[in-house]
Amino acid sequence: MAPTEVAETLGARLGSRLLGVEPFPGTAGRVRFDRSGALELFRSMRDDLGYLHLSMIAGIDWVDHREVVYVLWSDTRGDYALLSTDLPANDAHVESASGIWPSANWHEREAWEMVDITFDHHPDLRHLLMPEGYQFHPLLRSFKLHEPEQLEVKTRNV
Amino acid sequence: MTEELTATEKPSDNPVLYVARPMATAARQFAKSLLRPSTIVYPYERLEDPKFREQVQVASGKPIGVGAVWDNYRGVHALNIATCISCNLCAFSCPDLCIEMVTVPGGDPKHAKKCPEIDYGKCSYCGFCSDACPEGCLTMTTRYELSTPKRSEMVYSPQKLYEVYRTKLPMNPIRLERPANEDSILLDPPLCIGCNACARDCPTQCITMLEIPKPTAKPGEKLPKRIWKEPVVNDSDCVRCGTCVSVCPKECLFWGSRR
Amino acid sequence: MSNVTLYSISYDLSHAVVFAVGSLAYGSWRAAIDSNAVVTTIAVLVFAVILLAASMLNTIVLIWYERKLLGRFMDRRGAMHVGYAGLLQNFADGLKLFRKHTFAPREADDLGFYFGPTAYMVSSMLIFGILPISSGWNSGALPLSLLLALVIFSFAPLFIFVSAWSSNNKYSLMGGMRSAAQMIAYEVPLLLAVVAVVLVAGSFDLSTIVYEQQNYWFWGPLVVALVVFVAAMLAEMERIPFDLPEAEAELVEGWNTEYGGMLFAFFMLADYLRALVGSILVVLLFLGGWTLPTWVPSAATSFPLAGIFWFMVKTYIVFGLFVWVRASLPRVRTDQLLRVGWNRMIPLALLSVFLAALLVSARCLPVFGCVPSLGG
Amino acid sequence: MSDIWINMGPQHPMTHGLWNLRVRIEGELIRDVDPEVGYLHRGIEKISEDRHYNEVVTLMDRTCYVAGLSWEHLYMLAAEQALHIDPPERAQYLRVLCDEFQRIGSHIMWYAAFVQDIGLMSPFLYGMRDRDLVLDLFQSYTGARMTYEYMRVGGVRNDLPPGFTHQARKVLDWLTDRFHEYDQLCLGSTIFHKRCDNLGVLSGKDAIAYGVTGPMLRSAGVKRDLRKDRPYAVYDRLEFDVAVADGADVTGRYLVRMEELRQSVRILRQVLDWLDHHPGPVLADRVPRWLGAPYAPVGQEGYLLKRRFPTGVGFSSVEEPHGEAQAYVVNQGGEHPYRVKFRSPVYSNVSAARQYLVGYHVADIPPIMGSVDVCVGEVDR
Repeated sequence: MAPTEVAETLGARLGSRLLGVEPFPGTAGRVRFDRSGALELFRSMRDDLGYLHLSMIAGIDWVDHREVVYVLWSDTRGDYALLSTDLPANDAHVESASGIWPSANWHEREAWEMVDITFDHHPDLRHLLMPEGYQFHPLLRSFKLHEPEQLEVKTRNV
Repeated sequence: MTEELTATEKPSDNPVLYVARPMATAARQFAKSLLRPSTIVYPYERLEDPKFREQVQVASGKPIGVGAVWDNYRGVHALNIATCISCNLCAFSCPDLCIEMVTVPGGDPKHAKKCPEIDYGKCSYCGFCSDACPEGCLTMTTRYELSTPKRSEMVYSPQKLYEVYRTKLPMNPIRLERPANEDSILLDPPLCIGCNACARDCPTQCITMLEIPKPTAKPGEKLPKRIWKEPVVNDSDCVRCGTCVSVCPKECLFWGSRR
Repeated sequence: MSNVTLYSISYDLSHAVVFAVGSLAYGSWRAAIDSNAVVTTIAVLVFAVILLAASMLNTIVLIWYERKLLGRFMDRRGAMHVGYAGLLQNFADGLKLFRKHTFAPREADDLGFYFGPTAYMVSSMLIFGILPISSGWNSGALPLSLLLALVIFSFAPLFIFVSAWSSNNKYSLMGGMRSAAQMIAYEVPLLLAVVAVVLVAGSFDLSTIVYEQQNYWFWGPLVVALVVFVAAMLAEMERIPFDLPEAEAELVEGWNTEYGGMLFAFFMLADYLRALVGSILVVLLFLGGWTLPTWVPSAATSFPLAGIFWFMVKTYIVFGLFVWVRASLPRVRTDQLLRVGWNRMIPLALLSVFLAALLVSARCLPVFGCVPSLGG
Repeated sequence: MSDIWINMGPQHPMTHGLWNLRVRIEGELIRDVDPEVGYLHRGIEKISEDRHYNEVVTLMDRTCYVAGLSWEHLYMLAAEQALHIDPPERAQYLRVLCDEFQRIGSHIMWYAAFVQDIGLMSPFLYGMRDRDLVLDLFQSYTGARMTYEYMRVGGVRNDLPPGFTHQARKVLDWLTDRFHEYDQLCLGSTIFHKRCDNLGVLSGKDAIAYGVTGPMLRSAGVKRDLRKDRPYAVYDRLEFDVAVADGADVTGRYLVRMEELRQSVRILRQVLDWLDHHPGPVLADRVPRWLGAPYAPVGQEGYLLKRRFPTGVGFSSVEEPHGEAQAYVVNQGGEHPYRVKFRSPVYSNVSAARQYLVGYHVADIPPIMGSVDVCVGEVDR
């Protein structure tokens, strides 16, 4: 499916909140959207375009802003689609996709703890790979390797 | 479902046969291994020993890997100190930063001879260093036994690596070819001050300082204070270690393509 | 040699010692030392020590035997480094465990924690006092020795459960519960299978049961009972495929998760003691004990201690079968195990009792004496 | 009886690695589960940002210790896309060779661990024995048994040693016989079917919703294999079938993996034939100097500023033995990747644990989790 077709289908639903569809080699395109239209876009991707499979959510820290990249797969179309949205660094939050694709749950937890992106209405936003009470976000560019970190780990009795 | 999958044996409904099949398989294996089990009695038998490999193959009638299985093995390094040119490339290419260049006796008085010292506590045996070595003096051998009671003994000094070299263990024969379009060291002439640092530190002595004509100062213009020499790099001798680039005080040497 | 018993040997031994000691003493001391009561007491002690040493030695050799066999089943060698072919490996392991510090978890109940393994070990060893090894080689003719052996054998779930509960660990507790449920479920078919043997042999005395097999071994007429007995015995011994109480995949090590050092060694040894007892019982009840078929040349049975030799050979072969099963079958699940126990094993065991009763009342047992492979 | 939470892990025989499965049980029944991961988190994505493009290879082998070459391939595809480099054809065939041998190694390793989970003892050793032959092959051309460091941006490090293809065919013949033995020990046993049939059922719809991929998804009848659906390297030139089963249970996953082993053998025979007759270069010659390999000096970012390098974003996905792995590499023109993100298939498969564990017995946890083929290095990265 060409990026233009995706753009037409999504544009009808999202209007100006769709910022554009760029071609991306090996996929159906890279959909750039405004975070206010996130839920609607997700629903449209799943229901209208048949992207039932959310493979990955990657958070990227661009220092001045942050980016979330969603990778979707559609069995019926047999190709990938990338969604990406830019978030301001001081107010990085976006609607959670875990209501649409349950697989988003862990990916969003990881993006939250690694790149400090908050996912609104996430059912269970807590640490996944890092210990509980960890106060840093390791995949931010400001987190330098080779620096001693202060780490306080809470223990839990079960 | 693919055809092969449907053809997979469906177990029959006879419950006695059910337990009998795996037990028969185990018994067959038992009979086979009565003579010679497949295990290798490690401290006494060694995989890298070609004599032993033939023995196993004959005894159990099964392939034990390819013939040249140990030739490419990446184990402990061997260093030929005599041919080392102190180019630092091994230390540069080490992803784990486990190589440190230490001074060894035998250099000329002007610049000390430095050879790699490898900390096997950190080494990941990736082989980038031996791939990088332009002279082939740092290679990897088939030696893999490193255990020692002291952590400090995991650090192999150049002399110790030379001892490994002298044992004449089989060495990794693979030598990478240089990329065809390798970059060269280029000079940004206006920045150079002719300080000779690059030529002094070049491990292959491929940089020569050539005199350049001193320009005549125009009136009102002040000539830069410098030595009127410029480095010229002999590309065929250069090993592309980048020492000159890193010692250049004015950052006037850089990587680039001559084309 | 046939009228020499283990007890008579130890009695003679202690009598000689007491006589030698007594001859050095004077007067009333001499009479006190030389009395029958003292000799009997010492004889019992000597007997116990011999039994202890023999059974422990056998157990350790059994562990070695299993390791070697399993090794070959798995295409490897098993223990091979300490001693010839690794024979001393288990002694080395035992020494290591013996030297280890024994400790209990802080929250554990100390009394139960230490009592459990000890009692388990002791109860398993007790059985050896009852089992006849060769004609006359037992503690003496007990008319109900089979029953007594099985009673002692079935103490185990209690001790396992005590040690599991008192170690205050969730895995241990689950293992203990499974163990109790499993052993109780399989106790019933085990006993019913034994009833079939008793019906045919007409006695509860193990020696008599073996004598009854002079003409034909019981596995022929009682093949159903044999199957039930072996399956139930596997469950009682907690070996794969019925090793759920210590299923290491999900319960770490089951009821002995919290044990280390010598207490763990107790469990380990007692497990193999019970495995030895199980194999011995199979040999005694179904495979003719120390007797050999009549078509075997007499040279094979005429050398000294031939009875014990052939008895041990049979026992080790039976245990080898258990090892074979262990090497080739996966573990079953608790509910499946119990369902098989109550729904399949007990009807089968009842069937075997019925068949045995039929054979006895129809007087067709001597037929089996004509089949040479049965040992007639 | 009241419920209790038990921690299965981080040190537990079931886990095959370092992770913790918290299970709420009522008697022997599972009421709820909560997987906890992160015990093996090494920050591979972060470390990659401080390394040259080629040096990331050393991390890829350690991402998944049973499928190192598949992960190297995954990273290389993404990095090459980001850096605009095309590997030569022979290198692509060699990569497929690595991938498929790695799949065989990984699946045999899975078989060995899985049978151990259901209490079968000897096949564990058989599996390890047979996998060793594959490792021998790897060693003969990569130089290591587990941490291969074989692929480079723009190709692979070296070509095959002489006599390799002959020996590889011998190994494949030997393995094909062994696969039959494996089936005899598992499928031929009643107890195996009692343990594994209708166990850990995860329907295709749920599997897709939870992002489950690989043999777990194919066992639910969903015919999805990236090698067919979105061929990378040279998979579009090779003939093979996608293995699917219809049980969506543990037995189904067993069948799928066993069939994949046979299909891998089929692919490998084609690849070996091709490699015999098509010699050629294995490393692209137009690789930029600064990543062209092992030469680049660390810590001299200065010289890069003087030149303009193309920037780019690479996205790749590979059908790894465990499922579908993805990589996202951002190249900002520096000598290190700006951001590297990996998607591990096991990560998603484990995150759906509640869907396929609740309602079964405690004793079912090892076979079910075993059939998932958890590789913790991959989950935590």
